[in-house]
Amino acid sequence: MQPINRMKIEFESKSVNESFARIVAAAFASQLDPTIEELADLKTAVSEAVTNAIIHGYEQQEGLIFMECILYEDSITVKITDHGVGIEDIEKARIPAFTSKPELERSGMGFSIMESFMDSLFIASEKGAGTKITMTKKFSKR
Amino acid sequence: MQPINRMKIEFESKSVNESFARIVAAAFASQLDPTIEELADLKTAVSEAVTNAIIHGYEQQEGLIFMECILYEDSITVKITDHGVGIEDIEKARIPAFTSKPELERSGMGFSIMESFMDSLFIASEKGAGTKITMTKKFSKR
Amino acid sequence: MLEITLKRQNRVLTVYLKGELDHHAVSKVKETIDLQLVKMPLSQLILDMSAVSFMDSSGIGLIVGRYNKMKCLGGSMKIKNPGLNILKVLKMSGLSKLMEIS
Amino acid sequence: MLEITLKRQNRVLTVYLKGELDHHAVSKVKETIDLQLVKMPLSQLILDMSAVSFMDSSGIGLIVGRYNKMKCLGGSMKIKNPGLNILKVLKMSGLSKLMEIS
Ligand SMILES: Nc1ncnc2c1ncn2[C@@H]1O[C@H](COP(=O)(O)OP(=O)(O)O)[C@@H](O)[C@H]1O
Ligand SMILES: Nc1ncnc2c1ncn2[C@@H]1O[C@H](COP(=O)(O)OP(=O)(O)O)[C@@H](O)[C@H]1O
Repeated sequence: MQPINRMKIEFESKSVNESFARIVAAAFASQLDPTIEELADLKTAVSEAVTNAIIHGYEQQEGLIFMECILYEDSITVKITDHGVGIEDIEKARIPAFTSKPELERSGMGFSIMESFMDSLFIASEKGAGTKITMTKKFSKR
Repeated sequence: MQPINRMKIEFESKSVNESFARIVAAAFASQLDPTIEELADLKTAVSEAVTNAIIHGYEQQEGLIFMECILYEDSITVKITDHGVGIEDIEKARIPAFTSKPELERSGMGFSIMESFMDSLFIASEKGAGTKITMTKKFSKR
Repeated sequence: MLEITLKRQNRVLTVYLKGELDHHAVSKVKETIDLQLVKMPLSQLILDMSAVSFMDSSGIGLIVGRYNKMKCLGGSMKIKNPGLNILKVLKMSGLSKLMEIS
Repeated sequence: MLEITLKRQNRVLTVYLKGELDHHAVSKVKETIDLQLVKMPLSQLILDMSAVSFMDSSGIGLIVGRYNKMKCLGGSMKIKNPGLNILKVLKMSGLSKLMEIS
């Protein structure tokens, strides 16, 4: 399928940018006229991935986060990338309630939420190099 | 002065992205808690520059538009760049009501609006290479 | 998305716009109004902008274009109920000297 | 920006949150509540979420953390008035099995 629109953004790994990233993704997706619930799901998933890049990827230090959004006829693909520490064991990271940072009161539900709120979730990561999350959400035809 | 936050975005030269670019700039600027009027001014200026890139820079053909936003303590700098046709005579282009595309019902007021709604406006352009608009707006202390 | 609603009373056409009036939205408004102009003779075109939340110079171009057409046809044009931020753009472009804004 | 309002009645503390409850907002809420927990003994903590427009798993972490503290102190916790999208996150995280949501 041909993309009908796309954009790329990079921003600093600051927690104040979590809501900014959600607004950007939702504003772009709104070109497809999604329902309020679909838009809320997308915002939540984007928030999870961006928060992970900030907390886990860059361990709350400085760094750049990259987000790419690609619109198709009836779906959006969002890619969120950091050049942070990377994930050693992706299978383990995906287990619901698993977190490597319980001391920060993380719930370990981030990946579970991304998986259930989006239609597909791919995680590519390399220890010491970074992490790239690719998620797609279909929007209902109206 | 040290920037407190920054972001860079690139998107396609499609008119549907005019409103998207406005939302992105306004969402980022809102971190500084500007007034509603200041935010409206910023949105209008961004809209002018992005529309110009689409209509004049890329003459409504495909192309990429780049926007960079830099936040300082009490101001935002926005840079909007296209790799389009460029401007031959910048002095002439800045004259209120001058437009090279009257057949498209352009009013020629774009640069005048950017100048009056923002606190500074720089235009860098090279024939055949593209155009870069740099605008700054100060936000009132509250 | 910009919504356009038309109301015609005798030779007066009122166009109600709702949403954001930028370059993306302008062409549809232009087409819609110009189609009316060829359909029946009009003495006045009223643009009601009470529900326009955003306008940039593309809107100015649209208004000036319709103003010129109405003048050619021997009619007039006026603008109604612009919000504060819209009024700012109208004034800065000198449109407030060209036609009635109320 | 997230707004936090506290109401204390006897040994029940109600925390009203307004805005978006994400990782950025969580630390202030945590500090505010935990300060109350050390001030005076509490039998119940109520989180009123009627004005929370967004919540992700950082909010879940916050709630579980406060739930565990209340349990340690021999008290309980409940959640009130979450909107539909908030409820979806609460349910998917299994929180609805841990405490009362009404
Ligand atoms: N961008 C990332 N970089 C490095 N590690 C990550 C990243 N995202 C997730 N992880 C790892 O995967 C684990 C599970 O993530 P998640 O399900 O979102 O839960 P949480 O963020 O609550 O820990 C994290 O605890 C962390 O160890
Ligand atoms: N990004 C651009 N690339 C090429 N030419 C431009 C660009 N922006 C502005 N111009 C030139 O400057 C002129 C004046 O621009 P402006 O004041 O915005 O009015 P308008 O867009 O209504 O023509 C345009 O008509 C065009 O010739």
